[in-house]
Amino acid sequence: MAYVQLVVLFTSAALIIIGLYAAIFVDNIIKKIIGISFIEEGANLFIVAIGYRPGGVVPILMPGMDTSWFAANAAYPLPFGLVLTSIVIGASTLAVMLALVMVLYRRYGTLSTKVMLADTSKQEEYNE
Amino acid sequence: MNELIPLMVIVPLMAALLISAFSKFNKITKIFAFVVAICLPIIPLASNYGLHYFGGYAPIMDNVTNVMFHPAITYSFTFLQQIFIAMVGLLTFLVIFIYLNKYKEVSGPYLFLLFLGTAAVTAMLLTDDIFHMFVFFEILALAQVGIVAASSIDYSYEMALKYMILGSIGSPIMLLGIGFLLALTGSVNVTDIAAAVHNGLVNVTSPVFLMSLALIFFGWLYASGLPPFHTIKSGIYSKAEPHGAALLQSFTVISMISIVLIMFRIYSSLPIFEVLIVFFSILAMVLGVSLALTQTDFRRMIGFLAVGELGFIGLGIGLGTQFAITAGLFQALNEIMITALLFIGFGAIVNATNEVDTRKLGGLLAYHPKVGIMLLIGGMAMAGVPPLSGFQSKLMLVQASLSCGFPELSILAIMVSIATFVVFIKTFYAMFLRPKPNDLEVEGKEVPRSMIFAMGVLLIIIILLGLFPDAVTSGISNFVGGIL
Amino acid sequence: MKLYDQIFDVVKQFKKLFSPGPVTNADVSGSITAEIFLIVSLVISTLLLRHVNVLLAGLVAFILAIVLISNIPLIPKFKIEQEDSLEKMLFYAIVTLAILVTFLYWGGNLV
Amino acid sequence: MLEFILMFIIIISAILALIQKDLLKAAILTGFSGGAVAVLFQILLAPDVALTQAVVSAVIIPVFIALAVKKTQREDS
Repeated sequence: MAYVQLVVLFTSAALIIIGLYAAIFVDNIIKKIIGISFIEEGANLFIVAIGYRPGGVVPILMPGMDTSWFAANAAYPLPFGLVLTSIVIGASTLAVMLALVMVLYRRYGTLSTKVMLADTSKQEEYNE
Repeated sequence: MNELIPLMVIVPLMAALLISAFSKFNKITKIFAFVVAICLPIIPLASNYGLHYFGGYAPIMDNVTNVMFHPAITYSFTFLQQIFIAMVGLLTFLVIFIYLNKYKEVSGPYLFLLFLGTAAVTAMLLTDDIFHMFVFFEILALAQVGIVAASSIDYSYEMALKYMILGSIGSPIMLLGIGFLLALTGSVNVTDIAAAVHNGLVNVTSPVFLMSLALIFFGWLYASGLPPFHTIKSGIYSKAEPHGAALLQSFTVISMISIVLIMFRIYSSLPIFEVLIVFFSILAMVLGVSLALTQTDFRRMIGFLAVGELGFIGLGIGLGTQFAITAGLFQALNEIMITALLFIGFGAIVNATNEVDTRKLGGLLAYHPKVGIMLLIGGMAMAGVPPLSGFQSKLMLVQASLSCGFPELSILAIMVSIATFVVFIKTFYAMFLRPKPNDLEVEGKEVPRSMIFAMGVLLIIIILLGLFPDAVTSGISNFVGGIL
Repeated sequence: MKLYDQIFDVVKQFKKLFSPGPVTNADVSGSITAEIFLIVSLVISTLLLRHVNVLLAGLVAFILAIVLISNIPLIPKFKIEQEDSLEKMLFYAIVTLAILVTFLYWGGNLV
Repeated sequence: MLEFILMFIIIISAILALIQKDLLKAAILTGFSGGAVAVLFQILLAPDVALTQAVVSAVIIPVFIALAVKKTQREDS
């Protein structure tokens, strides 16, 4: 395993752990959502690192390239294709979450999770 | 005709897009949605069994190792897929029928979400590609959030946001697990991965393989609402509109079985896999039913009951024999219908009384006798009273666990059934039989005809399946024999 | 007499569980059913440990039964832990994830 | 060498985004982290993914968060 891959794997692990930490311990809902987007980013980074080939080339077949040389040296493109989908899904999920937060802020007047997303039976007392 | 296989996903998907684009033409949208909804259960019944390769890339045989590779996204359509897709199609039809009858002005986005969810679960059932399944799993989560947020019940936005935040932890974790599998095998096709595992190309005792099991398993827990996600699942059921909740629980059941079948094909050689499934199923049954006993909001109560019933499906699959898996899948089929019946029926009561607290209800049998009788039969089917369909599947499960040498599980399953019965009878008494409280107004409010029609259709299927279970179980048993 | 008093206290505590609002006898009896169901089913499911070791199963079942019965009422405590506030749900979800990963990574081959 | 620098940028900006009192700064720091991930994708021989990530994660997501902050409140109380 190349050391580039090791560095990337360490980064992705750190991002996932930061995200999980934010999910439990951060109270502000927008920061919580930012933290959760780091989990998604870490997972993407991990999957891209799978396809990497040390000393390889970009998996795009240019005119004039020898096909067998290309097959032996190109990186593995399947994970890249998967990550493309996953990035877009992550962005759309984040947008929907932020939209819901904006609606709920109008009702509660605060961004604290303890107030905004408390138990359903306790929500009546917080509601303005 | 094998060309119909991709149409099962394409038709609801295209219908969803067209309806949301042209939703200002109210009349045309209504007719179009109705026609598409009728087509949904018919397409799988008219289609032949077989495989469909997208793009026409047929499998390649590697001459050196004699292993097949699947370069295309593959849809496989067998009896199991047929029966479940037809059932979801029927349920979607009934839900859309209720919706179209209830509102004069239809909302395009809501119909869009309903069709999108149906397309997503259909694709999850059909697909043989683990990443394709993940993509539709995410789309399904978005559709579920939309259905919850679109309801007019108090605090539905809060519940939708909670579900979404939990989901955006659950699904990247599952993606990570898929990444581990991809790193080990270099493929996302389930058949290829299973072949690599069974041919010994992958070391099944390596920590990476076990890690991928842990991560995908966590994603499965989120998808199916087993503990620790039972509270949020019951919450979203109680905050959606009743017909929406009926569809949501079918989405949950189907995503649960489609993911667990894929996991079973890959990880069945690991003994810990079955231990984990049985452990979480027991937890779901115990927590779900004991929390349902203490609820006073009856929608929340059915939500917890639905989660408790999911434990039976997991139990059947966790036992791992052919008979047990057949019983679990049959239980899944029954649960889709029975829980949908209960959600629609209790939703009719909410419609007629605007009250969800069982303590403030009573004496409704005199006003809504049809709904009451149908709900009673549905609840009995859920608790496993003969000769209804719930009884057949639960009997099979009890027999299966006895023949596997786990009599404790049989006792537990019977106890959970009895507790379900207690929950149901308690609620039925409080709502229908006890004298009517003075401040409850029920005069002059009718239950919509479409709801009674939908309940009738579901009830007929429940009774027929209870009388002739072999019509379904023999086909499911063949399918299970194929994947074992 | 001590156990009887304890059970009597349980019924009183269930009243608080349903506040605000009236408490009907059906609700309280449902909660007592849930209480008994919870204890019995947890004890029965620990018997599954006999496939690992018979002595262990007996010991765990015995200890669990004593702990659960001496701690009644369990249902109010259970309900507080199972409420649907985001913090509690996230906490349990991530704890489950941590336990799953740890258990499978180091102990997945022991079963 | 570049990947080490990028690793530090990603991790430190992620941590800084979470301890920031001003939510607008947190949004910008998220963009920093996303942009650095995009460069890392380029190093990992995935230029198409890097392009998408640069657009989505370094521009769109910070803008979304900034919009949400503008509609709600700026301080993390």
